[in-house]
Amino acid sequence: VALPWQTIWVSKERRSYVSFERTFENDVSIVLAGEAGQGIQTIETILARILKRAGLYVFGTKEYMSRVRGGTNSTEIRVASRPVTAFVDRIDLCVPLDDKALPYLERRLSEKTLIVGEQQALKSSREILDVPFTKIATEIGNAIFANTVAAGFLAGLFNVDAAIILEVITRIFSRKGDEVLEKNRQAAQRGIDLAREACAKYAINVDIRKNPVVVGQVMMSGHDAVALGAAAGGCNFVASYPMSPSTGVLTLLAQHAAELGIVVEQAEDEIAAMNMGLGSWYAGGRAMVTTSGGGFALMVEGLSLAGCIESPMVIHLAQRPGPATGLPTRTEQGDLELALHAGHGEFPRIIFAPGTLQDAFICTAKAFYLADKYQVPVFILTDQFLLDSYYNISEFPECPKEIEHFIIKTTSDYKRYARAQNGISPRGIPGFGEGIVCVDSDEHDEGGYITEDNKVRTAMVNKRLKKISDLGEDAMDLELYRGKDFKKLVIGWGSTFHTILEALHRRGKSDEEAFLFLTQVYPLPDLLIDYLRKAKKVVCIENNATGQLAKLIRRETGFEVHRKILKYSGLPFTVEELVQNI
Amino acid sequence: VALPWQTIWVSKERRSYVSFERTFENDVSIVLAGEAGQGIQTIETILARILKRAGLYVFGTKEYMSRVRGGTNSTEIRVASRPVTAFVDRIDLCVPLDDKALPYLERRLSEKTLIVGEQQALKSSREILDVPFTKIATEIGNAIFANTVAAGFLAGLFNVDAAIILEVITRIFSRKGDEVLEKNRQAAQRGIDLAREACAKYAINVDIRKNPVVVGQVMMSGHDAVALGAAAGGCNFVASYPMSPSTGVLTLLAQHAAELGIVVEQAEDEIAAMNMGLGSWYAGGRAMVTTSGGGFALMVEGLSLAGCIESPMVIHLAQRPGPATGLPTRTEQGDLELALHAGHGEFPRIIFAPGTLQDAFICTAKAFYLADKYQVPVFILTDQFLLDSYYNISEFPECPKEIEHFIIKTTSDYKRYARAQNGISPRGIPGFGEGIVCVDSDEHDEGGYITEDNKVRTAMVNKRLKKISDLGEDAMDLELYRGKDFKKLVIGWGSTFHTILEALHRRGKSDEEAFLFLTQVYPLPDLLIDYLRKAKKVVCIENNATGQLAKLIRRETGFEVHRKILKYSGLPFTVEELVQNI
Amino acid sequence: MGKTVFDLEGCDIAWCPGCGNYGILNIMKEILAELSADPQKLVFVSGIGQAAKIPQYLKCHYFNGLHGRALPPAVAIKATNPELTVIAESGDGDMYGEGGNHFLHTIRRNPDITNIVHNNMVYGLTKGQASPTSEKGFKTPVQVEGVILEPFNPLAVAIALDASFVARVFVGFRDHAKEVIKKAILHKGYALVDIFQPCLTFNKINTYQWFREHTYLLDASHDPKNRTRAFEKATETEKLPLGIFYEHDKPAFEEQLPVYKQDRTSVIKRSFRSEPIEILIKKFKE
Amino acid sequence: MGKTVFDLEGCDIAWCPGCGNYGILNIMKEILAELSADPQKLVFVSGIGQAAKIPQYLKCHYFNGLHGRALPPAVAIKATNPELTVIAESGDGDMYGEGGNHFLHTIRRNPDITNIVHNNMVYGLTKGQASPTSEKGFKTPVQVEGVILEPFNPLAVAIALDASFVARVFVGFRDHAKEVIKKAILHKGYALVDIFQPCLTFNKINTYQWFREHTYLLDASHDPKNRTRAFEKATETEKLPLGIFYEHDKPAFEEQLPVYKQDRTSVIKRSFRSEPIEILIKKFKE
Ligand SMILES: Cc1ncc(C[n+]2csc(CCOP(=O)(O)OP(=O)(O)O)c2C)c(N)n1
Ligand SMILES: Cc1ncc(C[n+]2csc(CCOP(=O)(O)OP(=O)(O)O)c2C)c(N)n1
Ligand code: SF4
Ligand code: SF4
Ligand SMILES: [Mg+2]
Ligand SMILES: [Mg+2]
Repeated sequence: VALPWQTIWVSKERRSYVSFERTFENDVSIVLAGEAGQGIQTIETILARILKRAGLYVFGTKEYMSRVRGGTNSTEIRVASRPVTAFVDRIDLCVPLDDKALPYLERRLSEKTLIVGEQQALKSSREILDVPFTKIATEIGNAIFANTVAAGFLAGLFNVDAAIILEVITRIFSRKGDEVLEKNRQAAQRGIDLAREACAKYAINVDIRKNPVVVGQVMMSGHDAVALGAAAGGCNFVASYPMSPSTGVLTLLAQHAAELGIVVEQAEDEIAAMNMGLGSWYAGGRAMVTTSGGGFALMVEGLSLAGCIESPMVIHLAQRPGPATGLPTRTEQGDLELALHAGHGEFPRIIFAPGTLQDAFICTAKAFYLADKYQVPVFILTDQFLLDSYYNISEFPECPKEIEHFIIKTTSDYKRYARAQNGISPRGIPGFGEGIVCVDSDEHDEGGYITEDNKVRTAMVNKRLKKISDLGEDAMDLELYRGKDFKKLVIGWGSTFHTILEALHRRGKSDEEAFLFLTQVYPLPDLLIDYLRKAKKVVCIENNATGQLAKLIRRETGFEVHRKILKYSGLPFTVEELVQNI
Repeated sequence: VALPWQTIWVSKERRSYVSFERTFENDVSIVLAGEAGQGIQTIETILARILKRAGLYVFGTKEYMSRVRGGTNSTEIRVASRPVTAFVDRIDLCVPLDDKALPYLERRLSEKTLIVGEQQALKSSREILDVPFTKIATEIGNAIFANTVAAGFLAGLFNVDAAIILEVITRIFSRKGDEVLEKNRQAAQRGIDLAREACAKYAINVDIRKNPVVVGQVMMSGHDAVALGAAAGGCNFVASYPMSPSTGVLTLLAQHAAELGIVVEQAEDEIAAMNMGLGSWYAGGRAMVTTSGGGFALMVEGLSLAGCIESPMVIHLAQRPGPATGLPTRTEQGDLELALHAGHGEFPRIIFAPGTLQDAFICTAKAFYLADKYQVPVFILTDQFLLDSYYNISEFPECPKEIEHFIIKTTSDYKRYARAQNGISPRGIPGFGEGIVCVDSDEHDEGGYITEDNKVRTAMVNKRLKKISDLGEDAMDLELYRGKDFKKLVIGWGSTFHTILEALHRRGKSDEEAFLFLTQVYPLPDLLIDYLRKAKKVVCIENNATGQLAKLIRRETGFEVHRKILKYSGLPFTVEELVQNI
Repeated sequence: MGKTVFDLEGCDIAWCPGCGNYGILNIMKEILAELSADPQKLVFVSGIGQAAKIPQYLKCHYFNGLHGRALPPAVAIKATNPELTVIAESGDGDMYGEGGNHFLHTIRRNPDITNIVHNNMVYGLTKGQASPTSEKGFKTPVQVEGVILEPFNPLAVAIALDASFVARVFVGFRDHAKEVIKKAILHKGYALVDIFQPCLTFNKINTYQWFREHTYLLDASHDPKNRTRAFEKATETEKLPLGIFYEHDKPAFEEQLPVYKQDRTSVIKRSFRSEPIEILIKKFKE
Repeated sequence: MGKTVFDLEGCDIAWCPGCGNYGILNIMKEILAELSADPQKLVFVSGIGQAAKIPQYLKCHYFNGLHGRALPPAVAIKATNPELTVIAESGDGDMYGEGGNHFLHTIRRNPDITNIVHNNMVYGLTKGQASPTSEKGFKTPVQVEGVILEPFNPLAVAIALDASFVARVFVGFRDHAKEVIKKAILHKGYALVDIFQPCLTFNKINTYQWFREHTYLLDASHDPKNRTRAFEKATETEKLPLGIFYEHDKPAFEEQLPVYKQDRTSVIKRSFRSEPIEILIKKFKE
């Protein structure tokens, strides 16, 4: 059967545009920092949209505390003349919103950093380009407009046309009524004027070439990419329980439930969510759960049920640092082994760990296809860093026009677990056809009825384990970047993708060093071992403490990576530290 | 600190008595089969106690369906002049209790099998030594006495003195009142008389030397050994939810809760059980949960909590075939990987998989000691086969007279997670000392308070992971059996121990073949790799479908075993199939 | 009993002879036949336990899931395909013990499903431990000195949660039980029927005889619209009332879901449309 | 408020300015001081959420466990060392949502602990989704068209389970709240206090003002021994009554446990004895 939408899975060229040669002028990193609820997010949203609209490449990511007000959070926005997609340590333009922000960012500030803010509030001895955002806002009528003043100011520094800035401001605030809109336009204009003034006065020169192709590009976050990927995979049922950093996906789908045709339900707990998901697939739905490690821990029994009844299931597992509650709003790649082994008893599963936003979209959509086709649970393993990052995407994958289903119309002699060469019995659903559809968490015979026959048992185990022994065309390929004649091979999976790639580019040893990226973490691609053997030195980079992928690779191939670069502080790798450590 | 009871962990000689050279006469396998609730268990209990009392070595095990009445179950009792501890396929004496029993056992019957039963009820064309148990029982007054008649008869076949038989009958039935006792004595006597008659008439000759040392030996099941091991480990809190095959441990401890000083509570679900256990350790208790795979799946989040708050925990994980409900009353070694990786985030654990009843006792007791000392969760991985098997034990480990505690009296500046060289901070409990004891599922500082400081986070991860990096003396050694100059090395873990060992004995190639047994499955013993490398051929035997230990070995050492012998029908290995397949 | 389309030929029933479950099985088959339920549109959802085996012995679609987890799939099946009739049936341990949280929150949702609970006041399949409904003092191998927990009162809790249909029957009062269960199935919204079901093997206290002596039928004077009265009846312990305690109308869960508010077509009957997704993607270009 | 031994110096409180949690924190410190509670014998147990952070801001022993799982460790702590005073305190989502099953069965046990629930009718920490107590129609980023589930009624459910102490207060009525919580702590057995606690950030409906207008204090005419009356009061919705709804004596869980029936010494104070184990082992020799 031809899958019109399969074309979107292919093409490794989609990342070839990523090139990191640049001068300081072409790549500026802005960091906003302040208390939760103080307005970082408002400034960020306005600013990022303006910059993209102006034709600048934008990447944003944030790190924040598990609290609603107070504390200290920060957001990085990288602005460049070429695609930027990775987190850097360096701060070019620092915008502290309170007096705790500068001490907090201390380590990341250099002599080149330009600090912009309200001198008085900052109580710092550093040189600060004093811009009285709040004072101006109050003049306009309310301190609340300070965020717009700031956004206007920052956009002004980047030489964005006032018209563009006001266009975006209008788009954002038009729903809020004429007065609010008008005030915000004023605020933005005041910010722009201040910026022009400052640039002139202090000879501040931000020189980044603008590129008209950026203007019409998609700019979205990992949350958006996963949620839209689910929709594109034909998802029509989501049951979940809120948990950072997985909630964004639930929220986006809830917001569009009616138009997308999705039953969205906040379950009483994660156990219910998982079991609801299985019920939905049983009835013919295409269900997903979105959760984090602790919530997924509660779904482990349900996962085993999926294994036993051979139900498709899609699990978005948004990782955060554990164990237990850990660091709710931070990032880590600590749950690969859990995803791999969750569930009592033995049954197959597929695990994807997208590294880019395109991949997040594609993997999630594809997860539904594979879950349905192979009747197995499929994981999308993301993490806070991937989900909370956004950037503009040169070629956003096309949404499939059609979806291939693997549900059959049953005949009256239908048996849910009929013997099948490849282990995959045709899947019927109640009410579609003449047959009855019986699924059982006990070991069962072909008809789905309880059995204790040990021959049937053995056959059923074999059948289940066989299902993904050949994914064939459906497998996600390994991706090799840079020199084919590498000596050093760097391996990565999931959200570290862009950071590793940029670090390797910066190191510049393109002939000696290559990057092998795994989107499909399990089953491990067959070709993997050939690459590993070819390298003189294999370095595995993981955002966890024990090197879970490295362990998996050794288990499956016997190959022990030569070095692991691990980080488990709750923060993602920065390009700089990888440049240094690889 | 000297541990007076540590002596019980040592001594590999404890198994040296196991020798499997024997003639048919010295080793008889009785199999009782019939419906659930038909009396197999009554006959078995009486018979096994009589035989042991008479000085015969006894091993018993059963396989049964997940139902309370009906179906077909069977029990094997091996009776020998030397220790027997493993499951054989062969049936010497077959006692079918209904007409489904013989067809059910068909495959295991040979020409040598003597079938004893009530001809009429069995509706079989086979030659059956017809003994009208029920008729005689009815003569005595009630069909219910048929079981005692049968037990008396079988004991009679083994030439057990009538006095011994009646002594045991009296011990068993004396609580039931004089009349019941008297009737049972009559029933037994009638059985004995019939046996004498039959032996004389048909020249049936069961010739097994009796050994007076057996008489006073302990005979218990895996359930008993684990439960008593818990008591010997100082367990004083058990919260669990019933689940086959783990319930026996809960039941035994509940039965003796008052005298053993144990809080025993049936929790509302396994989540509660696990979290109760952690609460109890926090308050100074020594808690255990007993569960099976599906129940443990629900404890996965709680396990991660143990990891985070560095709580000791003892988990008896009684395996049964999965996934999901699977085969509730059958056996499998399918949850090693789950035990190994359960819990989101990264934290250490210890996993024991006892192979003998002595080990089951020792490991369970030791689990409390290690959990307390290292502040980690410790697993005892058993399965239905180990738990439902019993035999007489020549040297039952001594119960410790004292228990070493690792709880400190706190001072007012007490910090629960104070920095410590080996990662293990002294553990205080509320109400003992001046300090306050704060534990938190969020990442925390030394005092136990929430922190998001990424340096503290990294230090805490390191601290947690360090704890079991050196178990030193406390580690359970590898055990090597038979030829030191082996070419073929057979590896096993858990309940397969006796079956593998007997199979190797029967194969007789003691110079070429050796058996390496792991009681401590994780962390893998350091010496393991040396043994593996020494062998020409390494064969891993596991009662599961994917070779989970083999995978773990490869992950940890890179070594790939040459062959796996796997069984996952829900039944344990038999000696015969291993003799053939090794 | 005559033959019904729900009879399943040649199945080996795993219950003990005389178990109350047989009576429930027969009642269910008869009711479904009498209601002319379409077997193609009928789904049983159960958990694990003796009671939970019931769908194995009926000719019907079933989802025999995990212990304690019958309700979440039942809710999801109904929401995914509202054309199906969904019966979630299991034991007291399953529904009120392991599954207690789903019991609470499913009632709050009020999906149009029927929830039938075989209440034998014991864990049958695992051989006789106390269940949430076991009476105080009930001795078991685990509750050696007798149960010390307050028995769970499913009716009172359901009424406290404002369930739209709350009833109790005794399998031994066959006609009454049939009548009530029929109404429960016909009721639009969540309907709870707690069925007293003697377990011959593990509950020697709450026998057929005991239930006959310790229950009575609610009469016409009981107004099932009155929540406080219903609660009062539900908390009686001297003799346990049987019948419909509480019944009222409220919109079903499925009807209120945003996805079904404008368009009643089940989500599985809707064909995939890329436009709304493309429109959303387009928004991210702004 | 004066200083108390429970004040924790220099802690950085993560709540939003104006949050109702501050009021509860102060009330708790005062009550504990007024009751001369021994800080060495006092343990707070909480789950995860904004409310659940409360023990972090008090000088006390605490077990800050998993989301939804405060009650099981609380029960176990009390049973392991009955000399401790145990307060299980958390949010509405934690106790009634994720932790619903423990809520049910802990009440059935009647351990001598106090269960305090900060009820802000919303999930605060995860930024504003509906909680089980959110009112119908309450709009959130997930419940986009408003909540469609019946709000969970913790009081009615607790009364249905025959909880031995059931109360509700509003943090804004400080003196009343203090008086009731004090009684709850002094009550022997399980005591539930549901506290209305405005969440300024995510619940713009149920504000201080709203609670003031929509609540009233139960007066002396209410007889807290009358279960049906208590239930009736608990199901009032026009205006929400505050006070002690239901209160009666029954033996606590710990007292009835076989291990404590003969010997009241906490299990942790008993020294290990090998004899009973040896006796048991000996039985296996017969
Ligand atoms: C997670 C989990 N825990 C425990 C079990 C074991 N188990 C199976 S049935 C059952 C209780 C059955 O009691 P009930 O629901 O009252 O049904 P009954 O057998 O009495 O009809 C239990 C505890 C299980 N299958 N899964
Ligand atoms: C197993 C699990 N699921 C989800 C979460 C995420 N989570 C943390 S707090 C919370 C809800 C908090 O609501 P509530 O208990 O009402 O407390 P509040 O913040 O409103 O005080 C959730 C869903 C979690 N920590 N663990
Ligand atoms: S154990 Fe009880 S409930 Fe189960 S089948 Fe037997 S009589 Fe029925
Ligand atoms: S979010 Fe609400 S509950 Fe949480 S601290 Fe802020 S005001 Fe309080
Ligand atoms: Mg039951
Ligand atoms: Mg809340």
